[in-house]
Amino acid sequence: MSMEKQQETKQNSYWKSLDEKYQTPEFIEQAEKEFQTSPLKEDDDKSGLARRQFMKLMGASIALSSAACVRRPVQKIIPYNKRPSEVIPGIANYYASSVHDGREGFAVTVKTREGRPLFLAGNADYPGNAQGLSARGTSQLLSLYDPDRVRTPVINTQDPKKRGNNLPIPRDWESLDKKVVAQLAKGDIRILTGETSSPSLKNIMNKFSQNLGGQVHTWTPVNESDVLHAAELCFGKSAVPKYRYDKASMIVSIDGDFLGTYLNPTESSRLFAQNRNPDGNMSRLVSFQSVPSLTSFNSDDNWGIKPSQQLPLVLGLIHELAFVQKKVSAVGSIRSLTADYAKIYEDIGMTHEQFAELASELAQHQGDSIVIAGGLQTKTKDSVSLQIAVNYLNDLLSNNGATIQWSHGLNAHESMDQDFSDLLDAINDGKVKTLIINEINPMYNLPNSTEFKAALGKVEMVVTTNNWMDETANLADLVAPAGHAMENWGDNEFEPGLFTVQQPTIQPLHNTRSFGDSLMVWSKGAGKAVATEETFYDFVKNRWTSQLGGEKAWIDFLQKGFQGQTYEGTERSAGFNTSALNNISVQQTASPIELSLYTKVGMHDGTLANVSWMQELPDPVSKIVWDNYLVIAPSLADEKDLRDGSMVQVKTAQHEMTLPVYVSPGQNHGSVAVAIGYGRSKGGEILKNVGFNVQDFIVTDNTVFEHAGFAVEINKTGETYRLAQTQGHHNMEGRQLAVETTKKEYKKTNDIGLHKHKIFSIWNGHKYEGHKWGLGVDLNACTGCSACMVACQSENNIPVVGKKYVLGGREMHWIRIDRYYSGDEKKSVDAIFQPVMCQHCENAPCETVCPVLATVHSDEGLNDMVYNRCVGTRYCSNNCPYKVRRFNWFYYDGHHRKEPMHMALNPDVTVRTRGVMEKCTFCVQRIKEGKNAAKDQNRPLKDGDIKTACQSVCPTNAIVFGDLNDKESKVNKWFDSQRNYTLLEEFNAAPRVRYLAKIRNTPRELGGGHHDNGGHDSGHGETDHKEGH
Amino acid sequence: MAKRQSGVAGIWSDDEKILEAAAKMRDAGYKKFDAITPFPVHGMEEAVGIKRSGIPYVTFVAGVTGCCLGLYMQYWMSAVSWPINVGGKPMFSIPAFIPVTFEITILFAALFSVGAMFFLNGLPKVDPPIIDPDLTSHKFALWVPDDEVGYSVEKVEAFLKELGAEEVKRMAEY
Amino acid sequence: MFLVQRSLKLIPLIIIAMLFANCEWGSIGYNKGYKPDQPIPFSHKLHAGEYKMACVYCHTQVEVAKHSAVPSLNICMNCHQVVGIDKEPIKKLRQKYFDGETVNWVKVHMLPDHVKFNHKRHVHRFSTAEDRYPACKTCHGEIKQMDVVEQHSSLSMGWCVNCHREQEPKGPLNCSTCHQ
Amino acid sequence: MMDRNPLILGDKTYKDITDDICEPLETVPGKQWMMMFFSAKSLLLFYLASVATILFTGMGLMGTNHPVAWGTDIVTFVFWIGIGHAGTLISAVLYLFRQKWRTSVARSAEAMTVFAVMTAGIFPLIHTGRPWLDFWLLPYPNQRGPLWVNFRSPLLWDVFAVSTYATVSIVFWYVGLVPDFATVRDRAKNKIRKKVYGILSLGWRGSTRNWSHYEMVYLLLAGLATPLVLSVHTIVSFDFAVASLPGWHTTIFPPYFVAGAIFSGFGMVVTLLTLVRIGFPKFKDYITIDHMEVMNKIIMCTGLLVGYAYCSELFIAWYSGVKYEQYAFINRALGPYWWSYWIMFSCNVFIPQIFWFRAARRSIPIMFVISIFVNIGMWFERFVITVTSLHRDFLPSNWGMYDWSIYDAAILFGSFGMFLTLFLLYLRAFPAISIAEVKPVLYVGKKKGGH
Repeated sequence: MSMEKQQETKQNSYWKSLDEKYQTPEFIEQAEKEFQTSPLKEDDDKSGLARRQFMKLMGASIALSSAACVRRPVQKIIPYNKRPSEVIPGIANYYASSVHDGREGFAVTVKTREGRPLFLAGNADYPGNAQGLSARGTSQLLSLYDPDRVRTPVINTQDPKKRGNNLPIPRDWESLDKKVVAQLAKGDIRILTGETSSPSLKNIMNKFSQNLGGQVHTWTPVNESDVLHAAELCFGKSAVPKYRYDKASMIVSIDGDFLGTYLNPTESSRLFAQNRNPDGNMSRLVSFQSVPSLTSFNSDDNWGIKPSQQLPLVLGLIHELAFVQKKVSAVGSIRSLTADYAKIYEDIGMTHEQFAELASELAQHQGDSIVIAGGLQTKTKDSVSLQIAVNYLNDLLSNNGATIQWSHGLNAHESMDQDFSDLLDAINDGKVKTLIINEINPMYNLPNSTEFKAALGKVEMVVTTNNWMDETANLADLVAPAGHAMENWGDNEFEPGLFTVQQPTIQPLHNTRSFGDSLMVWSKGAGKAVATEETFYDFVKNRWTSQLGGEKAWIDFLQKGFQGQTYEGTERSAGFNTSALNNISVQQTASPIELSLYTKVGMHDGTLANVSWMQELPDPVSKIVWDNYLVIAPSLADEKDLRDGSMVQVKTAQHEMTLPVYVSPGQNHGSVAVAIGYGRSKGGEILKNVGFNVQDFIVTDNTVFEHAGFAVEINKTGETYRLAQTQGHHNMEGRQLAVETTKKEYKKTNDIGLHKHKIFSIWNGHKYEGHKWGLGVDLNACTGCSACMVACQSENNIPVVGKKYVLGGREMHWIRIDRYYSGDEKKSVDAIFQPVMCQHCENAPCETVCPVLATVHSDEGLNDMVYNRCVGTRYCSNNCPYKVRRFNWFYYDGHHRKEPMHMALNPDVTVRTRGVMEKCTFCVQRIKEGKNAAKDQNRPLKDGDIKTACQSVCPTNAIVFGDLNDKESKVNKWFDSQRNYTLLEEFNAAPRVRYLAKIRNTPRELGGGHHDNGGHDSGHGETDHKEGH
Repeated sequence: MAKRQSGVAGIWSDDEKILEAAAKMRDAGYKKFDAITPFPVHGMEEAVGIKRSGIPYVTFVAGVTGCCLGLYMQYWMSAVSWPINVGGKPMFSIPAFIPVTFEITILFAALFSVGAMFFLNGLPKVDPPIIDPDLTSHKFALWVPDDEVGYSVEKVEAFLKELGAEEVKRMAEY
Repeated sequence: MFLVQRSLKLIPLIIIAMLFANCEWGSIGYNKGYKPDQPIPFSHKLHAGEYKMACVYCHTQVEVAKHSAVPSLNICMNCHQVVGIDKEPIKKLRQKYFDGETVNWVKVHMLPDHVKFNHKRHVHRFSTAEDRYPACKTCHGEIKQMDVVEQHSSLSMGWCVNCHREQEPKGPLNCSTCHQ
Repeated sequence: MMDRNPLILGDKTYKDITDDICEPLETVPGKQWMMMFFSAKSLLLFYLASVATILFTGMGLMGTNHPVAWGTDIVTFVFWIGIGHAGTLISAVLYLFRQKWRTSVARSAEAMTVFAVMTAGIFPLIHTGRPWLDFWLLPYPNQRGPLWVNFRSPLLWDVFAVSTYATVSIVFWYVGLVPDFATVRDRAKNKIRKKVYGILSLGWRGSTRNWSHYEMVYLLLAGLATPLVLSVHTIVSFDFAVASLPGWHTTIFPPYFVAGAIFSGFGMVVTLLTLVRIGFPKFKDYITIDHMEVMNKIIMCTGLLVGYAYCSELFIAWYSGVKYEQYAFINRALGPYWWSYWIMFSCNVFIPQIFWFRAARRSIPIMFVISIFVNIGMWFERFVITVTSLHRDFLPSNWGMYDWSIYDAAILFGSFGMFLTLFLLYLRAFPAISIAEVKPVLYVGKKKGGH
């Protein structure tokens, strides 16, 4: 392998040169061997049998080594040929970049070691997501290293008559390009692309279609067609607004799950949390949900509704506000419509007082409230009407322009179902000869009824850039893998005027080429070059150099990672066009039971289905992993005699299938829902046989594809199915665990109504003179988004165990998010999230019982876990009242890490072998790194120098870590807060983790309080799924 | 008692009779004779004239030693050699060290007692000569070694017969 | 006969005594004295000893990173572009370099993967920027006199810990100091 | 009462006793024994295969999981350790109390102790995640600093207690066997046999001086074994009582465990001795129905003690006012594992009450069945303590169920293979009744009664 040659050709960029040495897999391997030996070495032989052999040999070698001075096997050190100056083995480099998780775009900092990305966190300076990064964003890392990715360009050999029975043949780019170029000459080109926010790529795509005679269609399975249509009608401009939750004091969500899955949940969570300070300004969130979601669980009050009640509810609210309370003035013409729904509150179980109170609260907060609806759950027949009504309601409340920025909205929400339908029509009319599908998977995401497969058969050549041999790629003639975003150059504009750079942090692992590059090569081959530059990188760079004015500004852009600002001013009111109201019509008829499709926080539309972290991420709402299921209300379950895991026949007009049931409090009796994104059939090893494909329920006849409000029949089949749930019991049983109180109570008494215990010790205890680490968790800020879990998994090499073992109670997450319900589950419940990690107790019960001193205290108060000393008695786990310890029942990493997935392992954290206990270490490797950095710079450690992995991605800053001996540290202030409490204080393990109680901004009494100290027994025993086995 | 001697043995088949015989023998001034029985015959010790065994002293000393050693070992390992903060407990956590101290006490006492018994009884012996195989089953013997006071084979033989021995054996080595 | 019996009882005692006396505790099962042949017979005695090259000339990152790192080939080539190019081993080295390959050195000091040793910290503690050798010597021995590098210390945990205990300034004795 | 009934039936002489007891050692085993032996051995091989599979693949094959980190291994460990206690109790405690009837059953009970402790000892070893490193539990000088062990951990106490107990039990048993080995040696016709038993007997002679030291040591060992046997199960109970889990952290555990151990041990002794009586009809004269009756009385009595402990636990849980503790006990009785609690309660407390009837106490079939129930009940007692306490503890979010797998069943039943194989071999190789101890009580309760 000639390095010189490669250097010559690649000497085009400062950044790319970083990865010079990683051109070849051999080199990656070599670097691995030198610096991070264990997982690779021991994995020499991939088969399970060999692994067992290894154990035997290991046993033997122990015997030998104690007998005499036996030599160990020879290891090799393989130095660089020429070490790139930026790479110092053992020292991490950080790069600013950006990723899009399929729902939301993020500016990120990527940590790399020896040239391989290891950890993603939000770019703290970026005004959008800031440090926050969603679970899906973090897991982009694992998707980069996915062993099932397409590794070369592929030519499918297929019989045109029998599409689908094809054999992928790996080819080189030249032969693929030749085929494409020849085909492009025929014209009639269409590009079907997913949501893209890259101005450069858009530019290239548009030029490409202009130059070669084509058209670009933008479509993603989870899109905002309804919002765009409604905006067009209401404001004359198709746009998706940005909601400013930080400026809103009153938020009403009608299935708008802005904290979990709708629009930009991470940024929204951040903004939302900013205005939820119990000691200062605290907004109020009321949720009406047809599917329980993070938003409904974080709300101060919530009501279960049916999809068919969404629009009537908004109309009813308008009626109450404008015509009953007369707090706002609406156009009179609408009265005839709204009057029909004046009593909608009865249908959803509210009293008129409650409804009127809600309306008057909104009226009080004119200009600083938000009414939001959206997401798949609202895509009923009336979705556009709903959006118009919501827009109108916001307009009446003067929110448009104030808390809802229409002119400074969100980018990358441009795709429309109409656009796709247009494409489909064009294909069916025979107007499309070449179809280029860019990184979307319509074959999976569309129902059979769309007959997309048949349409593909009518296209002469289908080219796709998908990175997996997924459902769509299998039907394509050519697969031109575009590679992962972390391998490619690019730029993004997630918000108008706020640009981020996407710089690669690793050379492409496989023989892939970015979509931009492909378009440039093809257009050039066809003689109609879209750009003068050689590569897409040059194009991006030139574009930005000229835009920013010079090379230096470009380098600054790369270092900073973004350009521009978010809009902070107040917009002029958007000018609601009341004629849009004429488009409101209520077509959705109420049915006894209505089905909605929804997206889950982890799985979204299914694009990350092959990322095991996402499959094993407990859904924040249900805590179920590796599955989707029909969410039904407890009362419906009683009525139909269903329990978690009962199989039911679900029948709509469109489709019929059997699904397992999950009984969720907070669900309306007449509403059932099932998540999309599961039941994938092709595209990797992990996604196979996971969950159920429910895409066939979608109705694609309308302008906006219908996802919700289907009249549905549910019949018990009598079979059962095992759902793997990581939390088995959802009721606090009257214990003082996740503490909450109402704002009213808190303001009055200035405390959180904690039952305190007298605690004493018979001796003085150890002193911690130097550092004394502590961690605070603010339950009021935590939304349960689960980003911390994946960040922890990524940082600490935590294995994924699979559904079978989660069922057996063997999930490995070091930080888990406990979710408890309180209140009457048959009506509406309050949910509370509580992240629990190792509490690093000063009187650690686990340490006392370990016979071999494998877990002991450090002089900084850390509860050290020494994997190599552990013999695995598991006594520590028994004696841990928080049950935060995890045991390696098998040699997980030996099983699961296929090449190149082992490259995602953090070399600073030991990979645990089988038979040892592990747990949260407060990211001790980061503590040491922070202390080392301070020592190198000859300065004392500053508060904030050290951030744990969970803290570093938390969008709402719900976790803070620091030195308790530092009086000024933030964590010390939290520990002194009135809201602070210790989990199981009376146990006197003296944890170094403290929680800040949640404050609910609601006028009512809480359903099940911690402060009534017992008695509250709203049993949710029926859904003890984990226990059911 | 280790060295092998010649001597004379008389054999009985009834434990009560041999008990009487042994008493008479002692009364007759015999000092070093011994009884060989298949089971501990009640009263034989007095009859033969043996003092109470001294093993309890060994047991006591061993027990006390074990106790001190056990406690010291734990103290040294936990608080001196490498003091480690375990669960916020003092380095020298006396209550937690009691069980192991106790066990080591018992272990020392038991092993040293048995060791002392083996030592005092001269066990183990390799292939010792036997007077009669039935002496471990249903017969009883009085054994007079050659260093007995006023020992003479004939005299002892005669005396044993007089005492009612069913059989009298001369042993070259026992 | 009897003496034989008694001496039988001593056997276990003898075995235990032998265990203690035979091998020094720090070296059983460890690689002290390990001195493998290297693919290229690089001599520290020559480079560091006779030519008095500073350790950090080649081990460039030992002051800044936890790994000391075997130098990349371009560092060798700083001199061996011109020096000693007629010698067999150096020819081999140059061949490797120009072919874009590298040298597979045999690892002498092998720490298990669960031990995280930080060269930077130790180097700074035990030496000054002028001369790093005292720090190197502490663990690696008189490298300047070794033709072939051998493992000078046992590298057992006890060896590490005793230094942390006794050597001033004392090092931390937390488990997480080395295991994370 | 014991004086009225003879301890040994039939008109026996000392020689008859020797002949009777040595007979199994000197005859070719019958078909019945062979069949039992080979089934036990097959079970043992199955056990070894299961253990090997678990060792090579990982602890994950067993049912232990996140909340329930201790399962079948520990349950069965405590079960076997408990079984072991009756042997030492019969041989040591009853010796101290001068209970003469113990002589007929002491040997087998001690053998049972030794084998049960051996069987038990394997479980904590294979229950660890990395059994090949179990030797780290011993405080031996090492190259790690040296790094010692944590003497605060009940598991380490266990190491000392169980190994001391095993050592002392074996020594005690062996010391008792020495004169009997001499008997067998002297009867041996075969040279090899003579040699083997000669070595085992250590050259025992039987002089009064020997007997004098011997009896003193036996008394001392009995005196040492008695607190030891109590301490061992106390320390085993500390594994639970010292931990902080609701349902474990109780002061009643030491006496409760000891009572349970005696209870289960006698259950097992009765099971085995009824089988011995069937297998070796001649032993019926030595292990008489009176012996069995006495043991049944002890079972009934300790059953009541255990029942008292169960009730006391419930009462204290309620009285403590600690909601975690209260919940733990409500959960035991009414939670998802209610069945195990009620199996435990009925097998251990209710069923043995049949022994209030003299006819039941003296009926071999009834006592056999009940002793089996007692063993089942006692296994479930440990299951209840271990699993139901762990499966629902402080934070409801962690609650879960034990994930019972076929490997749990395999090693539970397989361990009986090991125990029975050893016991059956013992019956053929060792005098199953103490010859030297039985002879002095030959005339107890008989007319000739000279003692």
